[in-house]
Amino acid sequence: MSFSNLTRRGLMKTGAVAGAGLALPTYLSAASHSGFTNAPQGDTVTLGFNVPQSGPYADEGADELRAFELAVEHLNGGGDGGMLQTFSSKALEGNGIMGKKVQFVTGDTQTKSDAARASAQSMIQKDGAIMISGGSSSGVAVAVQGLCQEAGVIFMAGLTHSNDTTGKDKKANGFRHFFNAYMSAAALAPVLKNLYGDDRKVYSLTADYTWGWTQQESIQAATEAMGWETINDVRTPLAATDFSSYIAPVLNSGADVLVLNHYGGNMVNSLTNAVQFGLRDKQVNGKNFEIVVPLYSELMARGAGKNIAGIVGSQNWDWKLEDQLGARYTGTNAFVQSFGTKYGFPPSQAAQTCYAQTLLYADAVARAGSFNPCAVVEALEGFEFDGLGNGPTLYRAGDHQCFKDVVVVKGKENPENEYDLVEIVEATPAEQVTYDVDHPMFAGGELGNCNPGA
Amino acid sequence: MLGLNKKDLGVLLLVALLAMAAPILLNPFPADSGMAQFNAGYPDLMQRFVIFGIFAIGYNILFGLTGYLSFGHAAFLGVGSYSAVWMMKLLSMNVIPAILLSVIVAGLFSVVIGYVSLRRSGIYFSILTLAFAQMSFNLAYSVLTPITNGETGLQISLSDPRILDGANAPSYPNLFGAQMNSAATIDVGSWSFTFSVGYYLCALLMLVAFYISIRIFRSPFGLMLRAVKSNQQRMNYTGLNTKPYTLAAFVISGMYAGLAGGLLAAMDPLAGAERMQWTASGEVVLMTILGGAGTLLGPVLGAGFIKYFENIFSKINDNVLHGWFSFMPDGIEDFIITIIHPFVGKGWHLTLGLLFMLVVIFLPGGLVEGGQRIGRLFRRKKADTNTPDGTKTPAE
Amino acid sequence: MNILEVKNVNKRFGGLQALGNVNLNVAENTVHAIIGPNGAGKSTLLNCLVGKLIPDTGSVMFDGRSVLGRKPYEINQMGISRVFQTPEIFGDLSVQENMLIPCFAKRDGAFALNGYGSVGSQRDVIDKAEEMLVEMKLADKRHMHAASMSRGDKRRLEIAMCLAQDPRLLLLDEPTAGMARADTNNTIDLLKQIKEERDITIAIIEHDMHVVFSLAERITVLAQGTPLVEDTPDNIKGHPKVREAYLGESQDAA
Amino acid sequence: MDAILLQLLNGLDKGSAYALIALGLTLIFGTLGVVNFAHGAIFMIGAFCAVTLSKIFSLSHLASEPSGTDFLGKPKYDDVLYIKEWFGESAGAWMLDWSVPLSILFAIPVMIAIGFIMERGLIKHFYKRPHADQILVTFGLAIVLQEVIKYFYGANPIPTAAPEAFRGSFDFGVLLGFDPNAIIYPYWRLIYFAFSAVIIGGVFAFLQFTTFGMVVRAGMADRETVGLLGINIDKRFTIMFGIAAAVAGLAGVMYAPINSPNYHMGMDFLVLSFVVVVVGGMGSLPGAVLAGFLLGILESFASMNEVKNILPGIDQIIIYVVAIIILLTRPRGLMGRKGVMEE
Repeated sequence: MSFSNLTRRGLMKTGAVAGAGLALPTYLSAASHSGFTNAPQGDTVTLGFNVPQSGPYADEGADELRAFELAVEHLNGGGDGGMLQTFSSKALEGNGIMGKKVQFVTGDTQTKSDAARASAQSMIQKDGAIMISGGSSSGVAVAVQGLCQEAGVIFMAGLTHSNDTTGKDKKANGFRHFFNAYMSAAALAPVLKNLYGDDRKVYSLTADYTWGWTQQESIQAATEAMGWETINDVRTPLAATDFSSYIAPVLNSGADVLVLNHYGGNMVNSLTNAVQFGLRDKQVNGKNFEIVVPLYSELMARGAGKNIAGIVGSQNWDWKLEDQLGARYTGTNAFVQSFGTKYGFPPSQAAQTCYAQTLLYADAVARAGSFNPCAVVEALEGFEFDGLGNGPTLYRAGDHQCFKDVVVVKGKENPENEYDLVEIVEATPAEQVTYDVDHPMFAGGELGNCNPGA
Repeated sequence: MLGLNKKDLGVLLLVALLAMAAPILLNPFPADSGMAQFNAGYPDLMQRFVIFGIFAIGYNILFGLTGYLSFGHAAFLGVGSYSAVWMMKLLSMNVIPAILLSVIVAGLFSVVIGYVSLRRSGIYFSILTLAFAQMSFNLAYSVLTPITNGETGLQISLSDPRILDGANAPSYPNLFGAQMNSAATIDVGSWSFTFSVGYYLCALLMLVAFYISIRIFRSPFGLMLRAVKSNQQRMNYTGLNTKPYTLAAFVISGMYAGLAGGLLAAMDPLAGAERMQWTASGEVVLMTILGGAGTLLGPVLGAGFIKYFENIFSKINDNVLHGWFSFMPDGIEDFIITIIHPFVGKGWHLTLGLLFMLVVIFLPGGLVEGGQRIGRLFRRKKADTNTPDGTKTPAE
Repeated sequence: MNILEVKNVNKRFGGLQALGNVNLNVAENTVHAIIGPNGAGKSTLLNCLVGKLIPDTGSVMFDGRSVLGRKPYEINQMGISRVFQTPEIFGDLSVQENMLIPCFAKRDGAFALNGYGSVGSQRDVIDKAEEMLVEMKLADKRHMHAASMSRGDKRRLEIAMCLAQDPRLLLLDEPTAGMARADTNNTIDLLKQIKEERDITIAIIEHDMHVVFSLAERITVLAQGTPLVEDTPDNIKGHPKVREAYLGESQDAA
Repeated sequence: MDAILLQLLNGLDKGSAYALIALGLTLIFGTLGVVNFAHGAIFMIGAFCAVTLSKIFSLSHLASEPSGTDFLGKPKYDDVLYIKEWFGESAGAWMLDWSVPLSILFAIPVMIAIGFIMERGLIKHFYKRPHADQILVTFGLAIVLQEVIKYFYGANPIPTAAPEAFRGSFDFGVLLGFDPNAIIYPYWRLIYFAFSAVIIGGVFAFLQFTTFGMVVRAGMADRETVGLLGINIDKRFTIMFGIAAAVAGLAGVMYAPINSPNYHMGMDFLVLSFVVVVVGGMGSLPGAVLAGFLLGILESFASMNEVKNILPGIDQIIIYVVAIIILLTRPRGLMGRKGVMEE
């Protein structure tokens, strides 16, 4: 072999290091003594922010990361404090978490379960992260949530909308602030009835994977309950980029509403195609043809451009909430102010969720007086809070899902700039979107017991 | 020894030594230093190094020896993972049946796909394998969700039957009770080294896989595979049937992929459909070419290279950069960070792409050739110092 | 005793009759040359013998067994080896490895999953290959990259590889095409030597009359896909039909 | 009947995108013998030419007087477009509206230049290298190109609208004697189809009827012989690379209004276009076009509900199923030549 020289050098070096290892007194690391994984040592605590940095959701990931950085700054006493000022719990003092300065590491989920888990593993195993947060798809959220459960750290989900995250795949160490498909449907149904009447025929296109199905199921159940009829539901491949062949038959199907259960690039393309085919200009059954996109983000609206005008959808939060709907949504303006000042544009709903999740975690630790995941879980379960921009909110103990008002939005006809693409139609109160823990759409999983790890 | 000649035995021992000492070698920087960012000696990444090493070693038996460029090997990896997770759901958390089944199922799968695809050669073969793998991925993501759990990926859950496991059996993949995620951390001064059960199991299997691959390379069978690459016409007119040779190579590499998939699931009980996507198939092609196709060590090096970038470079954010360069005056610090920024963190793909190009432009034989050049450089230096009159040999 | 018997073979490509009623008998332990102008169907006939093409009608018997419908590798295992017009060797492998492959094919048959023992441990095969290398004066090039050898050496290696299988019938397709005079003479000497030392039948397709008349014991002349004459070299030389159909025209062809 | 015709239109439309990309890919392969994994990225850059031109037209400066307050309560200044200041209100608005068609003029020199630089700077050195090396280096290039685009434009799709006049759809069926509303098709997609037909026809005519094309076709058939004739085939091949890049780039420009461009759209099309090229037969131009339309049409038919009800999920895999069937029944694709890319 031609590297014989290198080999010998390598051997000697290895030998020396191994020898040193044997000669020095060794001890097992502190983690195994404290009773839980990655107990913070010294005067810092490390959080792991795992967001998509490559792939189609990279911009959403970037926005999440901005929010995380802002939250860390506020926790450590920097900046204007943001929603710490308005948060109903006052356990946080701006001196880090329990006096330990907050540090963070970042990673790239690539919006793939495997890569997301690898990235989270490295945060847990290498960087000593005690909490993982972020992400922008349900597949990733469920995968990372499962990992955190096994590893014994807390997972504070980022943007994940599938019922499964806190349904059949729920885990004791995982918490979701974001709303879900059932809530979208429950919030949208009454608004849709007001806008479009109670006699409508729905044709839906659904992304052919778990999230798409749960959203379609939820929307169908909610709209049929108020008298609408679902005449067809067509599954579309995830890899599809051109939806013309799915859109073209819609007009002659007798339907007068098209529901697009797509997210990200899929939704941008399917909506663009639907508008191209002139669906929005048509009259069917004597009514205007309407398009509904149950979940869309600000970035998707931006990608769809003018096509988003007039499209009804739901959101977890919007930066104009407090201005338009009043003090119930206090915290919104404080957050928008500090985010806007730092970055120059208003935050997205993904940013707000990530910011809130970080604060909620820190607060739970402070209230529990311990970083032990089981203590944190106990502090978060059944926690009622306010002042994080969503109005009064409950972290339900039974499934670790947040219950709060859902915002119904509509694409603006004449947006002033690229951050002001939607207008708020109304906020559906939390009671209307609440469901039982054992609701059939969420059945099948067990929360299990909290796992503190080591 | 072991039926290998001295040179191969040397390579095997070198790899064994590196693999065994990896938890130390890959953590060269003290845990709290700024350079700790570059440490790769944590269980998950080390496991990925050796698992993807296995994948690439197997792929190299097909591509490196016969020259058949398969664009669908990720399908076998995925199938291996699904079989392993199902085994852990139904039978036992012990990883042995899981890994065995994953190898067998991937083997069967590759017999079928190989048999059909090998009816064609060249790019037509590549596209056939690609088509099969993409079909597997698309179906696994959507229609086959009852088997694969689609987007979310197949996971183990508390309610799984696990008929062989008793009430007190560990709830995590284990080898007769030794859990894959159990590890001992040893602190030496400010260095910290983690030795995990899972990694050593993977490393051991990688060594076995590597050993088998050396035996195949040096065997008459390996010679025939190289002959396939060189001249199929001559093979046919020398009384040799190329079809079973290529099929055997295809199936062996498929089984390697299945082993890798099974191990991925054993280390981390989740099987996601993305493992079967064409990008994943492309990744192993890149690993093999990048390291040096047809060489023994190349694929392992290539696998390590790509996984290192994916996991280490992607985590370098601006905060980390500021940490490194904080000793500099503000203006210069910001300037340097502005320059580095596009290449690290979310820009890790850019760096990877540039490195692909640089390696293939300047090192046509892959990383192994780079190693050989450095080796030659060392030898020449030594020779120079040995020349009595000290005259330098002119550069080539 | 005929080792190869071709009876009434016809082959059409679309509208073109490439072979029409070809009959050919090659006696054992002779050198039999097949000559004919370009397009006479020599290569088509050869391809029908080795399994690359299947005749539309007729039969091809080798040693009493039909070769029709068999794959090239099966026919080779029956005892027919073929040397190509441009040497077909394993260019990426060393000369020694090139030699080893036919030796393994001889010992292990068309396929053997012999993936565990190393090549170096198979003494019988190594020895056999070495013997051939020495015999064919290629031993000093043992470790050379086969592709980097001279054309003459490549030809020599290819013939050596064929002989290593101890074939009963050696088919040569214009073995001296494109060679310089000296190399051609070397090849003639080599083939003569082979003939003397072994029990082997050689069938040769050739353009070069010098080669044909130096080697052949019998000659078949092919024109427009049909055998014109079959006779000894001396008789062929003076045959009027041959002159008309072939030699007369071959001035510009050769 | 009208449903089938509608899907046929969709198929032709999709097929024309596939065919345009595959055409360049197979042209490069046929002339240069290079497997170009960066071809998808070239298509993507074409689409971003349209984005870039509309960004250039949208360059602006802030008005001197504030018009209100922004979301943080600070004074807000409106953007004033340079283009409207320079060319007047209506001409400026027209240019902005027509930025996609105008991008064609912008894209042709840009794409040809990119093609030249790629070929002279990189690909040239890989003619004699194994296909595996070509794949690795062009794949690396594809990653670099898309990351550069991502760095400047972000990962989010960027809406790029067609001119106002072509935005809607019209009743195509009435022209063919169907009932009103039976076949409604967007203007821009019909334009795309017509545009593709013109480009494809142009490329074929160019290769068929010019001396340049004749030499290139001869070179595709037998490079060495043409080289022996003393014709500088390399220079012509460089030009062919530029043309291939321009074709893919124009396909991208015109595609921008159909689906908002994003940085990874090239990768989405890469695998598909390779399947198209191979199904058509490596190095065969008519094969690539035929396979493009065939796969586009079959894909559209597979997504019809009537088909999906019988074979669930068929639209997920139709392309690959067809590719497998064709490659198994026709060893070299629809129109491939023997001996190309088989070693």
